[in-house]
Amino acid sequence: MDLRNRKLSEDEFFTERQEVLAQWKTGKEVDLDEAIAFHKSLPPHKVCVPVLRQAKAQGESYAITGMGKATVEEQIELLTYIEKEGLANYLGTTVDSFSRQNHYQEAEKGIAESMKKGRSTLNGFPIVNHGVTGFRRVIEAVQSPISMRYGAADPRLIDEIGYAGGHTAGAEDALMDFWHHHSKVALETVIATHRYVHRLIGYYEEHGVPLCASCQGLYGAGVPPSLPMAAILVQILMMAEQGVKHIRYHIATHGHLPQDVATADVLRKLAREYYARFGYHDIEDFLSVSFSLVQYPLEPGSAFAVVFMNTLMAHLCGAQANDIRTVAEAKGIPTKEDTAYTFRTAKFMENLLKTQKISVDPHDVEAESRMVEQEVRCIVDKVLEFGDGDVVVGTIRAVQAGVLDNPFATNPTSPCKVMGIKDKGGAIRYLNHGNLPFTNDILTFHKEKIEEREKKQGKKLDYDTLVSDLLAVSRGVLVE
Amino acid sequence: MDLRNRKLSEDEFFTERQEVLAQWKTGKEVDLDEAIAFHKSLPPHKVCVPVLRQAKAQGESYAITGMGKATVEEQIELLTYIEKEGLANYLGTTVDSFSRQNHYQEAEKGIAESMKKGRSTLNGFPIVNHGVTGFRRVIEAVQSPISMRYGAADPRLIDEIGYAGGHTAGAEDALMDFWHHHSKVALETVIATHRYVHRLIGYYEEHGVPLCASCQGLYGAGVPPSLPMAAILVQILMMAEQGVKHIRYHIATHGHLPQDVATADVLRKLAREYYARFGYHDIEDFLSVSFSLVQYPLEPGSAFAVVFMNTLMAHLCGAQANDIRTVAEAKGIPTKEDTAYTFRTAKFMENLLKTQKISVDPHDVEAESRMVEQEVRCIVDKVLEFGDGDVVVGTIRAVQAGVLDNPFATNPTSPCKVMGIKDKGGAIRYLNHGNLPFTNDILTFHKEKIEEREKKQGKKLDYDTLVSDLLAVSRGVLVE
Amino acid sequence: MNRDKTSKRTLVTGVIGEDVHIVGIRILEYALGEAGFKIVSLGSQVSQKEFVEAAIEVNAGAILVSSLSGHAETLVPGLRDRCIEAGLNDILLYLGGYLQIGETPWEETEKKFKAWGFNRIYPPGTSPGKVITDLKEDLM
Amino acid sequence: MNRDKTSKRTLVTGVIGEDVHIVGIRILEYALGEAGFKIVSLGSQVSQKEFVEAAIEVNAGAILVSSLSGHAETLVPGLRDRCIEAGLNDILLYLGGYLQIGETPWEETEKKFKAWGFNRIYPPGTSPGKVITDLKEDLM
Ligand code: B12
Ligand code: B12
Repeated sequence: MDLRNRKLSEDEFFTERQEVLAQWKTGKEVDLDEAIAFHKSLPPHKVCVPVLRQAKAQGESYAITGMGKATVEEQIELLTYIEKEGLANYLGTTVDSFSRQNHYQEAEKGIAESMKKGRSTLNGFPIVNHGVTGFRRVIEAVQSPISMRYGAADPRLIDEIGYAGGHTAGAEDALMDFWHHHSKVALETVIATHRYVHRLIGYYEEHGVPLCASCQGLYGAGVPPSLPMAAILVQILMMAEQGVKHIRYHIATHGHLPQDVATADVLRKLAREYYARFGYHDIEDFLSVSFSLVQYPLEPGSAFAVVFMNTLMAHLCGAQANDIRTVAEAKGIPTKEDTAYTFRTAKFMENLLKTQKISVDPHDVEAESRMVEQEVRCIVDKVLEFGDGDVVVGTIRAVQAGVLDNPFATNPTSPCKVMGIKDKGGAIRYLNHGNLPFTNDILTFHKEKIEEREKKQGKKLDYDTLVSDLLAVSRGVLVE
Repeated sequence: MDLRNRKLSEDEFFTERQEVLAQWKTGKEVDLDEAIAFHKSLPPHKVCVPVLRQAKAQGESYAITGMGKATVEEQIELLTYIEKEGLANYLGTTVDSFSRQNHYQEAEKGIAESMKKGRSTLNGFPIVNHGVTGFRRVIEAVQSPISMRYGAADPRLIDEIGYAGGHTAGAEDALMDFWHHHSKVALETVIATHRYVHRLIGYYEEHGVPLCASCQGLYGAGVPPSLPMAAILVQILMMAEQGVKHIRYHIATHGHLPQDVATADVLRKLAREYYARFGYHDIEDFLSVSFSLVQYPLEPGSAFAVVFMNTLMAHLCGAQANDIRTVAEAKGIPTKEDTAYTFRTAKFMENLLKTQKISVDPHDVEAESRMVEQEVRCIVDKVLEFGDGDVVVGTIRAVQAGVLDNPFATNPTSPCKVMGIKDKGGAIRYLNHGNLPFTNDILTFHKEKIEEREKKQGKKLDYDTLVSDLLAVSRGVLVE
Repeated sequence: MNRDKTSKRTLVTGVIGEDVHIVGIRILEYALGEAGFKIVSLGSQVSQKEFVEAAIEVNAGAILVSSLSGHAETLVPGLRDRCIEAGLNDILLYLGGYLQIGETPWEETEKKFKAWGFNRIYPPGTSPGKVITDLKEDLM
Repeated sequence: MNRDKTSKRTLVTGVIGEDVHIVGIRILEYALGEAGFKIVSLGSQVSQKEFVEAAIEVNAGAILVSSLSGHAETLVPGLRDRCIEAGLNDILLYLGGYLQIGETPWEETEKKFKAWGFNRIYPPGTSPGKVITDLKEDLM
């Protein structure tokens, strides 16, 4: 495998494509020319990019969340309900976890079982099994754009079918997928499959179809913002190289507003800087925000408080998408009522907020921005150094070396040496920075912040404190 | 009646008192010495003033709302439930509307009927009928302080029994009660009964018992902030004269955050100024905030958004009390579950917010502050001029003359010439300033603001627009 | 009684009992006035007697009673009888607001108040337009 | 099999099936380690076969299975039989996480999974302390 950051030629792409489409019987339904024509026939309100653009223009953020049922009928019922009752502007297809592992045979069983039982026994919509024709029925039934949501080491067939079916945004994120969505797939493999799907998106773009990729870097529980930000920055360079033109950055916030806003600000700024440095000049970016996925509250009173905080953060960060979990998140897969109810609340909160100029103390934001920017530069510079300027090569080495790392990786080859913890104000800091290439200034800053909380709590912060941090939101507090 | 702003002598007070206590049989239960001793035996967590002080010290705002059932047993069940399940720090006794009209006989019937039916058929707790002994059972059963909530032209017996029973805060607000709670009682009468209850509070204070009075001025739907603020300012001078030492100002906000914050800021500033001018030097003040009582949303999704906005406003205004309506407000008298659920949500929102330094654009706040301060000075100066420096005399004349006015008064003697309307950003402005003694600068400002919305909507603002303003929040928007 | 078109279009409005909620009825009065009705507004805290006396005086086509306090069940029964006693045989009685405490299904509430002689019952959130249409229909 | 106290205190942990949720089990591993147990962590996406093989290899006292994806119903039946086949006759089987999709009462869920041979079943929000107490009791 030639793993440098270079655009796949059309030849390479189409050769690989034959193998991809052969993975499951519905692969043969995909006809790129037909799909491009279909996309061009979609009205703008069914396309993600113009809808996100509209959100940006109006300073509004639209609620988004996962939505997935086993059958086409159930999926249509779910999405139309959320549109109508939840006043949704932006819909999603959450892919079930069998499909995420490319176990289409098991997904097929799940569909059959769901039909028999009359209720979905899958935790998402099996895009591949339903094929292009299946999803076309869904996109025809709704009035809003639909984005894919999943994490998969090999998302190639999902994307081929998903985009041909009429999705106009996706979730191809190699590092996220490597760290969190598989335990036994090598990073090289994940990067290669993602290069393919980014090239697929690039192909659509070359033919005048705007698709919005997205990138979060890593799942954020227990992780200070510089690490996911570095993971985003290295990846958007890979995406851009393959021809991706529209990217939604997703940040997982921790509820400490100065830190959250600083994260959004610095990310937008550095992304522009790195695009420019590598010569990608026409990328349009969007932002989404969600509370970091820690334990969510079981009881609805506090669950609504989380929706509130998520919406406030999205507003303050200037996000176009308010990526929320429903108030039933801690209970299990939400019902359509749960989702609609939550969406409506978020919509009305947003209505009340959208024209208001409120802001977090600018000095606090600046202090956080300065730190996170320094940290990110340390990491990304090291990645590029590792790759002699090539971001793919550098990323692979950096992940091995723990220069890009994660405390809760599923993949056992990951060093998992870093660990974050909240300071006394609720901002997240490095308790352990593992092999992150930080300067002494940075380390001192984090140490001091942690000492402040230790002083307040009268004890050393340890793994126990971390547990309480992970459970804090479910108990309705920012930090205990 | 000698209606000047002068403290009632003990003689006058005790003479009037005999008549008051004779209004209903439970009056004879009241023994002031015993009551003072009882108050002194209460632990601080059952007393409003120290609890509000604690909120102030911690920069937190506690949820408060109405709570009232027909029988003592039901009331205890309600309050203990809200304490436990709603995590309440501050409780309330809402008085039923028969008692507010001093129709104790009908309240008695309501109690009997409620006992027979096994469910409350009264819309509040009939304080007078249950007497001192009845309420003592309530205050003993809970762990938080209890404040009275009602509006009554003659609150004298309610207060005598309520305070002797163990309430540590009340709601004696003459202008509010005149305008909104009766249609046939003269302002002079209302001011006189309120002078009595303020003097009662003063008596407790003289004997070392801190009680917290409160004052809102007028119910705020369709009213720009300067009018309620003027109504508060004239009244706190009356309260202070009778010996009231702790006052909670209540502001009804409209959701336009710069205007709301400006209202809080200017009110605190001017109150201090007027206290000083009239020589009241030891008043401690608190603030509560609620969304102005317009039509509330029927469906819970948007009702939660209102809780959210109320909590955010309370936080931004630096209020100690977050005066919320439950998510069932538009449905009817809330169940205990409705209240607990709403309180818990507000509590968790507050937990997430309380340490965060967020603020409304200071230039916007300053612009609003400048206007509201000018407006209030015009009104209050005129009131004082009317009374030759005496605030009681001035207030009575000002209300007749519509210099203190209200668009939705119940009392038909009120001119009701003013009318407010939202501007395009959602701040409320004078559509009609009636007889308010405003300068041309002020009038031009309001006119311009209204023209901006007219331009945006492409039509003249009229009574129709006002209806849509009153319904806006129930539709989940700030302004349509 | 001989009632011409104009008097039919005269409406007596008010809030019954000890109730002080005034905003809803004020809004309705405004909308009805705009729609060409003549409004005789009694304001809030109006007794049954006051409603009937006013209706006689202006020879009204309908009495619009508002009740928000939750006490309607005890406040409105008997109004129809008083009207009949006063010779207002065919006067329309409309009632609206928050008509009872607790969560009873709307159908039940409607049935109950209709049995007390009200021609139409309106829940919270009623659009003034609906009331105008109904009045026009009923007063034809 | 002759099992001494030490091996009894050895626990095999992992997340079963295609499931990648790792945080809960990591937290438990930490707490159990602090409480003196020896942890053999298999991480996520572990098959029944891998659980049994590891338990034999380290002569474990219990297997702690985590499942959050909602697919436990299809993933865990048969594990007890495999253990018996492998001669792990008295090994404890604990299961925890989000055990099914939809809102079934907890008692039903517990009954169902116990019938499949699990000694104890834990819902979301389980405190690590509870697991420690239970293990100490069951391993006595
Ligand atoms: C504002 C308000 C007040 C203000 C009123 C000030 C004023 N000047 O009017 C104040 C603060 C004084 C007040 C006091 C009380 N209130 Co109040 N109040 C409200 C509130 C928040 C809004 C009412 C309002 O103005 N709505 C806007 C207008 C436009 O709507 P509306 O009045 O409902 O009218 C519409 C329809 O109902 C209908 N309609 C109404 N009347 C009629 C008549 C006819 C003929 C027709 C066709 C239609 C119709 O058409 C209108 C347009 O859509 C409501 C809750 C809510 N709705 O959100 C509670 C509410 C009405 N109040 C309530 C109560 C209980 C009280 C109190 C008794 C206090 C207490 N114990 O809690 C006191 C009453 C004292 C008394 N003597 O009456 C309850 C009633 C409960 C019930 N009935 O089951 C409510 C629902 C709040 C609650 N959930 O507890 N209140
Ligand atoms: C974080 C998270 C993720 C992360 C996981 C990253 C990682 N590195 O772990 C990501 C984003 C990758 C993810 C993915 C998915 N997730 Co997820 N996820 C969550 C979330 C938000 C938090 C889980 C968590 O970490 N909690 C904190 C820890 C401390 O708690 P815990 O894991 O529950 O463990 C505790 C107890 O359960 C118990 N316990 C757990 N295991 C065991 C074992 C034993 C032996 C014992 C004694 C106790 C025990 O003790 C622990 C301490 O209290 C939950 C919802 C929630 N809880 O709020 C959803 C949730 C678990 N996920 C869910 C789903 C469906 C998925 C997906 C399938 C996506 C989808 N279709 O929506 C994919 C799964 C893909 C796959 N192959 O598995 C559902 C499960 C639904 C169900 N079972 O009914 C949930 C409930 C969300 C929801 N409401 O839909 N998820």
